[in-house]
Amino acid sequence: MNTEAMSLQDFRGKLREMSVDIPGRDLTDDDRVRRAKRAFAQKLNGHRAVDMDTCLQCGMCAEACHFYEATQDERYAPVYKFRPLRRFYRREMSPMRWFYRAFTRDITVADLKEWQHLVYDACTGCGRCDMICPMGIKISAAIRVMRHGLAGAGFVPSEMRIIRDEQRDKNTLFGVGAEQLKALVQKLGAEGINVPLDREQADVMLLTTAIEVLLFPDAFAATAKILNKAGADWTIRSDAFEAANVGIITGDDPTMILAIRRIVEKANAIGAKTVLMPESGHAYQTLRWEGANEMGERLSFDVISIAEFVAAEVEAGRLSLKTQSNGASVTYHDPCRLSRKGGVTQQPRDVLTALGLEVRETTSNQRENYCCGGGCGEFVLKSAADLRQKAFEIKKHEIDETGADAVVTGCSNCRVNLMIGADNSGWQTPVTSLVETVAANLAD
Amino acid sequence: MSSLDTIPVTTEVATGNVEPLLHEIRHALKRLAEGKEGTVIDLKRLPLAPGEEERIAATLGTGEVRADVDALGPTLIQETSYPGVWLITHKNADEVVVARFIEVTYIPELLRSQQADIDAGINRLENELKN
Amino acid sequence: MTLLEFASGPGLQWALWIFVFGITWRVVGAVFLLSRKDISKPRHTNTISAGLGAVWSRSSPAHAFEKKIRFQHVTGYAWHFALFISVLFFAPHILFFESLLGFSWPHLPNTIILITSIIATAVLIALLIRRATHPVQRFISNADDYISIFVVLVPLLTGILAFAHFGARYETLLAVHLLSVEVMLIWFPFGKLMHMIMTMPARFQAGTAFGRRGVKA
Amino acid sequence: MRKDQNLGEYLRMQGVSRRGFLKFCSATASLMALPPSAVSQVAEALATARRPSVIWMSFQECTGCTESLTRSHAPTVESLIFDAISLDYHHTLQAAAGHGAEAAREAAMEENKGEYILVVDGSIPNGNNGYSTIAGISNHDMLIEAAENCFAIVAVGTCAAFGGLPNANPNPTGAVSVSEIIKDKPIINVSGCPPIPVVITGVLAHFLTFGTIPELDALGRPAAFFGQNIHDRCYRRPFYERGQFADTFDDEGARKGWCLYKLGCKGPTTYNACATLKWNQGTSFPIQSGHGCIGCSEPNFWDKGGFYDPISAGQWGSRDALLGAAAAGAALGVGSALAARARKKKAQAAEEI
Repeated sequence: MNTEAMSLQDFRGKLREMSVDIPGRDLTDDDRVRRAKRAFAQKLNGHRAVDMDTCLQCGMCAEACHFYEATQDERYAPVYKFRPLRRFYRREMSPMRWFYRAFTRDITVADLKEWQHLVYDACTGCGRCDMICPMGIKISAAIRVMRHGLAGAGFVPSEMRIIRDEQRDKNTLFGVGAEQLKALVQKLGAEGINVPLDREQADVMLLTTAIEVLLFPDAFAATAKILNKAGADWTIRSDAFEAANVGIITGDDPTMILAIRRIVEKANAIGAKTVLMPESGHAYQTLRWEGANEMGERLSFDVISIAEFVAAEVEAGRLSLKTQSNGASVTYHDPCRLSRKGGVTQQPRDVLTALGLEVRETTSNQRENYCCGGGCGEFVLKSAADLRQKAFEIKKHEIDETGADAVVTGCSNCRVNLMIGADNSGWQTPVTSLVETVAANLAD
Repeated sequence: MSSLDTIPVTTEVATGNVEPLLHEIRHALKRLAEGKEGTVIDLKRLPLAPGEEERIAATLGTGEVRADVDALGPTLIQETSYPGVWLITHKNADEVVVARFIEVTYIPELLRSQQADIDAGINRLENELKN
Repeated sequence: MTLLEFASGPGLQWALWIFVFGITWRVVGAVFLLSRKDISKPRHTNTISAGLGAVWSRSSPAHAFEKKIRFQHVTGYAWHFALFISVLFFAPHILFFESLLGFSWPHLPNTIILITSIIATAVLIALLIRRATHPVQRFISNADDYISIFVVLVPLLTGILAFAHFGARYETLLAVHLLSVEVMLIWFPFGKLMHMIMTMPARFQAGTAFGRRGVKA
Repeated sequence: MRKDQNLGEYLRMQGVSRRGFLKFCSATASLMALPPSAVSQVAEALATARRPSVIWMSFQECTGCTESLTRSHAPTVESLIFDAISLDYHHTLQAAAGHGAEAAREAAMEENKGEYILVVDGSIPNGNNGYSTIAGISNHDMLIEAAENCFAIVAVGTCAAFGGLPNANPNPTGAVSVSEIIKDKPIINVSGCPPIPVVITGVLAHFLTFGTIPELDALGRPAAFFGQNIHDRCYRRPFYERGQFADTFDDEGARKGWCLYKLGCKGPTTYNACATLKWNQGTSFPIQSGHGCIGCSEPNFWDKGGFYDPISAGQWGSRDALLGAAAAGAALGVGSALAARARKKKAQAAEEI
């Protein structure tokens, strides 16, 4: 395929352009602390309380964190990243708050400023620390509450604010809206790839992301080919195609709920039985696991990822693949929100095996997998560039150790991060996507 | 008293004090042989299990000298099978043991005739001769 | 009233009351905050067994992690085993528990208890040193971390001294040992010693949360 | 023995040879728990010792202490010690009675002003003086009068030393020990219920030999006899170390003579010389006979829980109190959680963005 894509360099230029310090909300220090606490209070529940009350401060989580491993900076110990939340919990929400209040200090606006770096720049929410914790504490969930608190206090980094505002106010991301999607669909139509756009009724509603439209139109085209090949009754809606959710990334609830609602309402309107998530980890996690909870009611459709879809279709015999026999090997990079947090771990491996590829596992794989280094919107932050690159080096090292010919991943966000990292370090191993690999090997 | 023996209480315990005591005796003998002072050990000061005192006596055995002293009740002075080690048992007039010592020496002090007794003896003998 | 009489009487009673009161206060207060029921469609529905699985599996970290935390892994096991053997299988301790619970269980020879208690003490001191020197642990530690180690270390030390009848009269050692245990009981609900109660529920809730997503916790 | 004679002269007059005297000194040194090397020192001191006057007073007591003493080793060594003191008043043992006896006491006190030793057995009723009187004089007043000019006081038995049984809860007579009434005289507590007889004579031998107060422990007891606890000197200690305990009085462990800790033996917290000096001419002591130590030489031994409760058993208080603590904790927990949830609801309802 030769669908015209934005070059990586152009995209990086676009990110650099975004990296301007736009003025945030004008809030007094007291206001910020008050709002942060209010946001914490909104999210604290029994689960978080048990977590906060169980932490032993053993520090093992640091050993799971790529940012700590890359820098040996003790501030990047995951346990430390939710310290203000724990402080707030202990002082104001915990059963023994009267006791703790006598011995601990209150959180301050200086804390919030400091933690902006720790929870936005130095955490991709990958949840690897959740897996090492001997107490089973969901550290990443606590850090997510931290982002929520900082968002409430107006401490979202400006790059993230720009894209959040864009999604909330214009329903576009990186300038990609209905027009851009329509243009792509048209172009694909000219290439003979039919994309049933804006159907009023369909069983399957496909979503995509701005990143795909901009950078990886081939992946979008591949998805369309697979759906067509499988004979699915599908559509993609130009008014609700964006799977990415900047609200959940920034910790901004209204934006998160707005973005979810746009999808859910449209899926309900067209009677979709399935909402098919593109290669985007956080998008899958958001709709699959948070959607119903944030909407307050069970979803009337199933949410499945394209990897699950392909695996199921192959198994059901509706999709047949050409099996390669050239001994090519790949390693699969697990997007944290798809595997560790989403449970989609085996399906992509089954698909790659079905393609006749040798799947070589990195030392840390599946639920213990290392993050690409730029998840959870981190890749837009200029201030995190160094950290991101260092974390990428760990991933790169593990991939190199496998000796695999290529890296396949199931998340366009991971993919762009790995490509930026490779670009920075002159790394040559090709990074590709699962759907593209599948689409290139569809049996006739 | 024989009925006490029918009570089925047995003790096969060792306090662990017997062996150190024997070592102490060995060291005392060496010191004595080097021309240093003798040693007296008070057996009542040691916590010993029932039967252990007898075990000590049996281990030491009996040697060549045995002396019965009749002074304020009977006292048995027995050289053990280890020359220089003496077992001294003081009893009162009712034959009850009032003290028991192990003395490491060439000759126990109590066996020597005492100066005061010799003086008293001279007096008595002189009185005898006068009459 | 002698020190020992206080320690084995009113001191013990008050410590136990505070212990029980504090634990129920903290556990009920945390759990009763409640969490909204997760209404997302579960991938696996048998979340109970996933929860129980996590209670078990979190005792042995995945291989990729174990290499990096071997010291804590090994010392963690050594510490807890040595401590529980020393606490639960020393004959006088069993008598102590029996006087509260009304039943008893077989004890282990004192030599084994002495060894385990020395191991426990040594490991705890090693953990204390690590906490004070390891960059991450030193950085994240607060008063609770040190107090909690201290209130457990002192009963161990006084226990060993009482066992050996060393340093003071036995009744004084025993009283100090009991008092140190009472201090520990009183501190227990307020600090992180609570993990003894909370670990299983925390692991269980992690197991169920991951389990319904089809992820092995 | 004449009062101006010293002990050496007296013994020679009795026909005791120097050899016999040395034997006496060895036995006395052993009795006082002095090392054998002290024998010559003892001999020297004893040869020139003056006989002290002893006044023995019995207050709220059972005469067990006196019985113990008089049943101590029959004649010779200890009797010599008794011969060597002038027991001027002991209302159980003396022949004199009534006013004559009281007159003898007063005469002895007057004659040996500042030098006599006052031995007391029994506690003193401090609640109502009328509970115990002798010749119309209350114990309290008699003690104060007798103590005024004494050299030192020996409180024989746990009653005199620490209040003992009369002092046990609820202590109807308000019984107290000697040391709670007399503050300005040296008091030697020879505790035990009864005390080991040779310990009583050992203390008297110390006075006789050295004319001084022996070294005392924190409870005023002679350190030579009360310096170590029963447990440390018990021949069954190795069983404790090995963790071999009798669980009942008739089980295999009991028959094998294992440690009695589980059966409530108070050996570890009791300081006395039973394990080495033993009783009945050195025949045995309670633990050797198969019964745990009841701690009779310690203050309040009667009120320290059951004799058969192990030392490590705690006094836990009532189960209801525990349930109450749990209920209070739960209530506080629910209350704090409800308040926190109310706060959460309010935060979630906030309109402000």
